[in-house]
Amino acid sequence: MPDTRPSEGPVELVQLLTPEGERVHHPDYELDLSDAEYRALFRDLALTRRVDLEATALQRQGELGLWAGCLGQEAAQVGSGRAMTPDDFAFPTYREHGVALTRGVDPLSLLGLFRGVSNGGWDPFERNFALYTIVIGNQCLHAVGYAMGVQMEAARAGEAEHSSAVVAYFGDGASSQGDVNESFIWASVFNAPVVFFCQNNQWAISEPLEKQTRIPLYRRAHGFGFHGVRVDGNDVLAVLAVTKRHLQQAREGAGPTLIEAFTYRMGAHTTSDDPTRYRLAADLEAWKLKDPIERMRSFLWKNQLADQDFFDSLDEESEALAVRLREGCRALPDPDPLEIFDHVYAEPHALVAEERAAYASYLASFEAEPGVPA
Amino acid sequence: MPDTRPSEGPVELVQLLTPEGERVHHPDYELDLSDAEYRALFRDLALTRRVDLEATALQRQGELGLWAGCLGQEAAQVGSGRAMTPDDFAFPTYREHGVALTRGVDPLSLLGLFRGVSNGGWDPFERNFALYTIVIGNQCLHAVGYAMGVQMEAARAGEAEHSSAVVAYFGDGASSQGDVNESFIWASVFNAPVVFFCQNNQWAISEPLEKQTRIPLYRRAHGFGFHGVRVDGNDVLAVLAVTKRHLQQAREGAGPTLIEAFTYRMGAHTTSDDPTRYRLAADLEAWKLKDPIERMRSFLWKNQLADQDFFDSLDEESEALAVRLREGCRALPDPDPLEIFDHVYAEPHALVAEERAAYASYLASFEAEPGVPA
Amino acid sequence: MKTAETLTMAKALNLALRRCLEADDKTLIMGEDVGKLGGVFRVTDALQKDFGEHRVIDTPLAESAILGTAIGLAMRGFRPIVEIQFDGFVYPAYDQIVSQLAKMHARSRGQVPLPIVVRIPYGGGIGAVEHHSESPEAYFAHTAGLRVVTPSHPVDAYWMLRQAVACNDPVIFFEPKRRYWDKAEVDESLEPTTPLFAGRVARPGTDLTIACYGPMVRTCLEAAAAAEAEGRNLEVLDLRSLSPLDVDLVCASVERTGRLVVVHEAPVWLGVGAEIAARVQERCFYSLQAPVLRVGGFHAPYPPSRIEEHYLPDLDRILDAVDRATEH
Amino acid sequence: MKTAETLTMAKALNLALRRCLEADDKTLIMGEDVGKLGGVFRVTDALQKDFGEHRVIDTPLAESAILGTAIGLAMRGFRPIVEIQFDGFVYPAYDQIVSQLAKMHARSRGQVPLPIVVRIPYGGGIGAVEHHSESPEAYFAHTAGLRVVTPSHPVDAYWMLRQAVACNDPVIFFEPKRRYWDKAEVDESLEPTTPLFAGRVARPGTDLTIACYGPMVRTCLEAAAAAEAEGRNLEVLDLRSLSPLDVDLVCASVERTGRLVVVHEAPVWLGVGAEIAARVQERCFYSLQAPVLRVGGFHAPYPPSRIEEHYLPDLDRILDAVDRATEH
Ligand SMILES: Cc1ncc(C[n+]2csc(CCOP(=O)(O)OP(=O)(O)O)c2C)c(N)n1
Ligand SMILES: Cc1ncc(C[n+]2csc(CCOP(=O)(O)OP(=O)(O)O)c2C)c(N)n1
Ligand SMILES: [Mg+2]
Ligand SMILES: [Mg+2]
Repeated sequence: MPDTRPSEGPVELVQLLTPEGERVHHPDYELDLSDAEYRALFRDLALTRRVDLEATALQRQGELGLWAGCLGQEAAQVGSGRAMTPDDFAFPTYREHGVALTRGVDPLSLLGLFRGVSNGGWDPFERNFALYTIVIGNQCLHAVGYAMGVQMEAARAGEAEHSSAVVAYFGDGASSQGDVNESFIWASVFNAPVVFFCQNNQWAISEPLEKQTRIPLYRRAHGFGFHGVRVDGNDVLAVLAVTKRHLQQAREGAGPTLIEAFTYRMGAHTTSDDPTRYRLAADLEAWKLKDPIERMRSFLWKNQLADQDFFDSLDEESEALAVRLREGCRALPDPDPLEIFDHVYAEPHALVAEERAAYASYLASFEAEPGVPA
Repeated sequence: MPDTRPSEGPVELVQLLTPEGERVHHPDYELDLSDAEYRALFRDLALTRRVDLEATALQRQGELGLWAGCLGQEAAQVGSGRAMTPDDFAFPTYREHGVALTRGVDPLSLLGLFRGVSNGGWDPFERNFALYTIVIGNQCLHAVGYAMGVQMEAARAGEAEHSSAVVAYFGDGASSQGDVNESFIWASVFNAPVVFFCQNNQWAISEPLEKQTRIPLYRRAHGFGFHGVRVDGNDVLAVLAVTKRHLQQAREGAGPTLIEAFTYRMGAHTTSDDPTRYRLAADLEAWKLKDPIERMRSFLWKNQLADQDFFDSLDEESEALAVRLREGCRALPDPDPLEIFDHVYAEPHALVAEERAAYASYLASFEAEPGVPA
Repeated sequence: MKTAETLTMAKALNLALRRCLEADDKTLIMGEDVGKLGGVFRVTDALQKDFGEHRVIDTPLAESAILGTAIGLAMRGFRPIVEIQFDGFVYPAYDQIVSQLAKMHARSRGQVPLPIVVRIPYGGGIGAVEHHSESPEAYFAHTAGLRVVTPSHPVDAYWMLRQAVACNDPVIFFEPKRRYWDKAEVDESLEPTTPLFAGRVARPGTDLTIACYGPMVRTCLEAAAAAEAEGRNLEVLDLRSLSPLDVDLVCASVERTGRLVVVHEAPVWLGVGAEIAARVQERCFYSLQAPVLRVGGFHAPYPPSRIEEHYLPDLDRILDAVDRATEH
Repeated sequence: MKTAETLTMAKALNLALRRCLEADDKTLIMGEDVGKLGGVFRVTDALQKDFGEHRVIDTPLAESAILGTAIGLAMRGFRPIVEIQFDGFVYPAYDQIVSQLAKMHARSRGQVPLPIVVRIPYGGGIGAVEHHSESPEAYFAHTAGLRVVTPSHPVDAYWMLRQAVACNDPVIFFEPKRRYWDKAEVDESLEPTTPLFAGRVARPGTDLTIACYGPMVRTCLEAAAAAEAEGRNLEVLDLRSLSPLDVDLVCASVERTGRLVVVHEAPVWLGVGAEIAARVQERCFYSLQAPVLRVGGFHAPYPPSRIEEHYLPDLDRILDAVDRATEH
């Protein structure tokens, strides 16, 4: 049987840290960090994992309705998140808890939507971190539009460089959506300052990668006329270096890049999911050996970049964060029912006003009659 | 300014006939036709052009509401159409009049939708030629689904080869639609026996190619893991050879190919359009030198594959076809108004039945009162 | 052979799908996670294992393509049953649904039937996150060329799905997800008594008619039971089909009771209840003793789940409307 | 400075866009063929020439992306005015419209307003091919978070578009394409007397109320003139806004006339008229002397243009309904 697949040579994977924690080098992606910076990255990874574990526990305890965990994807998230400047803007899916953390979004505010007290939870403009997007792929177009705006401002000001760039997060499954592919086209045609960051965790709920593509995903970009690169998504250093470089290029006016962070979803899709129905335990075991946090821990240890005190105090900090999350989560108030009506529109709308008034007086009628619950 | 564009070497264009009518050869695409076959291709081209001219005239005369011409694209259409076997299935846009002709669809039946007496006009299963699709890109997914069906039948029958393959037609503008890109993904993942045939006529109404892509369109396929090739769309021999080969590969189980037929829309987008608002007359003049029909005519002449008799009798045949179209078009009856209700559903539907009955009696009320028109 | 079994609605649907796959090898199941996982609600559980990957197809993550390829497959003679994972994820496919699925039969003057069933779990009440609790049925019922049905209990779920698969028109099959775990005895040996596109009297009554469908049928029956305790005898109609809608059934009931309340989870504004009210006021102008009232969702996005019970019609809101209609 | 000019609706819209671009450099125009060509109806004529390619943007051919990037641009502080080329081509963008454009403000509790205007030429009557004559307004009016308006004549077209661009909510702006060539004097110096989301009495009358909007206003006014010749004095309401809809205006009129006919091109079934009928029968139960009647499109895909006049409400069909409502 002939095959129409184009041959493009071997798949390259950018790595700066081996699974064993050895620092290696790559001709295109250099990274020169101070000891403190290495430790800071580890701290981000550890805190992200702690947030994720705590939220998972809170779901089990019934405090959250659902949780979409990021276990195993911490390096992809922290590396890309830390590559951004405060002026850059991130458009996440629903799983970018590590990115949120690096942006300075309070992890507690991430819980609101999973608890069911909010459909958002934070001000996107405070930390340049958009709200979580649940409809697969939608946010990639928002990211490109935002980047076009950045670009227009520069063009109007007569500046060749952009003040900032944008990161569009999406998953391997999302790569099949029309919106995501349209976002590639627009970014390419307008040469928009955006980095497409695909966390290829190899699963879209129960569907393995091969249901979405038959070639490595980073190569998708080549068909749209821009560069794609695959990075070891469990290597925080490589992710940081690669994302930094391509964000910088975007700011310089070189247009979009697709980064495929090759990683693995070590947990269930969400707390509602049961991965034993569709994947082998052995796969998970193999990936545990590539754990992004253990790798960085080895690196710090081997190179004496951190001592026991550092790890101990980080454990304490993590624990304190977990306690704050636990308590904060339980204390998150249910919204006032009348909030249903409050932000449907920015300006008054007769129908909403009418329905609000009617429901308010309906609710009030129960208060008048004590003992009859709403 | 750095540039993130991947370099992929020079753009290749498959050509078997130069604009001057010289027969040239290509290592991957051979074509060996008899004199009669060469003449038959010329006949298809000439008849297609005649149909197109006649329809354009009919629109000017008020017999058609609109016409979307294919002037300049005859070779792309005839070459790809003649590459198909009767069992293959074509999914056209709204402009594939030349393909229709090669499939054996009566050109008269193409006029119905442009006259406004039908939204379709022929039985898609009679000649394996789907109805024209106006919503840009929709048909590419239908084509892939149909191809998946062909493939499933083979798989169930335990056959490695498919009984047929499918051609999905679309334009350069359409390449930006989510549906078209999703169709690439599905064809690739399922390895469906489909040839994507893009007539890059360099315009989407008033928008030039660079509004849709910054690299040649045939390369789009590489990002999805299958082969793309650019063919001279004004060279009927090259189009025939290239399409034939990739259809055959598809039938053999090698999956999809993207063929970009590089051509030029020599006329307006439709009879409603005014291209002088957005493009230079000089461009058109340049493309006239590459006219697909003149090129084939020179080839036939130079190589004495056809004589004056052939051309004369073809002129007569064309003229007769034009007369038939003209007369047939004028005779196309308006549908019965009650047909509005007749095929909304395949099975009875109470609401439609009720509305039909009410409207029928409303209409009848005018008949009862002569002189009062509906 | 055992023909009667107590099944949840999810299992009844699963059994119906199994029977369809057995009965006609042109039927296919397509969707996200419908294969090994058996769907996020397990409605397609074990079907891929038993019928193979060529009959039960895990698709790439693209709803427009799911519908678009299903249309192509139908043109090749297959009968696809596609699953949209949740109500809020049908919109990427809306173009294919409205412009192709709904119109192809008319466009081709009957030459291209598209016997495709689009299963959509819909509605709220399960404490889910955004986009997982919507009731978009009006968008489809307004669209000529589509049929829209929704069962309210396991027996109907079983039969209506089988009937929908047998239908030669596209059918949007809305499954009330919060009733997936409701149980009933399903007897496959009994032929269904109601045609797919007819409604039924779920509870006969004399004082007032409640028209409802899908997830709200159980709620309305509970409301009727509560009203009975107060001496009110309510008739509850389970509409079952929204396109076509059994207007005759509703009008016949209203002519007896003189009063009508329509209940659905979807927003009241331009919801199915609007059409029912408009038809009934026209056809039963002199029988109506009170205006038709409607109880449903608000003109607001579905709220966070902790307050969803305020958005969803419940016994109190239904009975409040019943009171208002009665006292008018 | 000359402030009054006789303009077609298309030119009035063009002038409004020009004023918006002049007034606020955050406004942008985006769409297919809106640049050099000036749009297939020339509504954006000469704007790219005068304001540049950074203000008037020819986009790739992808409606979902037009909406999706407009949302991103709005998040960066721009105010995009997007054009969808024809009614039937809005559906690829439906997901972005329903799930993002409509919901972002509520999701973010007001932190992310999306001041985006989506211009859509709609309706039939111009002899066009399939997908070019649809009236999909109910799909949008049913959706909370969107505002939906439609002018009926050049003066409203001018002012309503300017008001829509000033609004901080997403506005779906339906332009009655067959009225693009209607002319009227537009005086820019006169402030608009009607707020964007209010209806207006297009013709006062006493015997029966006709509620209509967009392309049907002219038709209904003609019907009213014809009825006058027969001694009937009809009131015609131009609703102008469909979300919110000026129900008070309709009810006040019905309370005076006792009779209501709603007219739109869109299918009657679950069309905007259904909601109006439902509201009016509820609020004016005792004032109505006849059922609310509706005249509109059928439950069928828009037919081939040679028979479109059968699908579209015309004087005869409107007057037939007026007769039926009057004689009831
Ligand atoms: C349009 C749409 N369709 C379906 C879903 C249901 N869904 C939620 S997550 C998911 C899989 C996403 O996979 P991927 O993009 O790889 O991201 P991951 O969850 O692995 O991070 C699906 C199908 C959805 N949210 N949106
Ligand atoms: C979804 C959709 N959007 C917009 C249009 C309006 N429209 C009709 S043809 C066309 C341009 C198509 O360009 P291309 O794909 O290059 O095909 P060509 O007309 O050049 O053959 C546009 C925008 C449409 N038909 N469908
Ligand atoms: Mg994934
Ligand atoms: Mg083109």
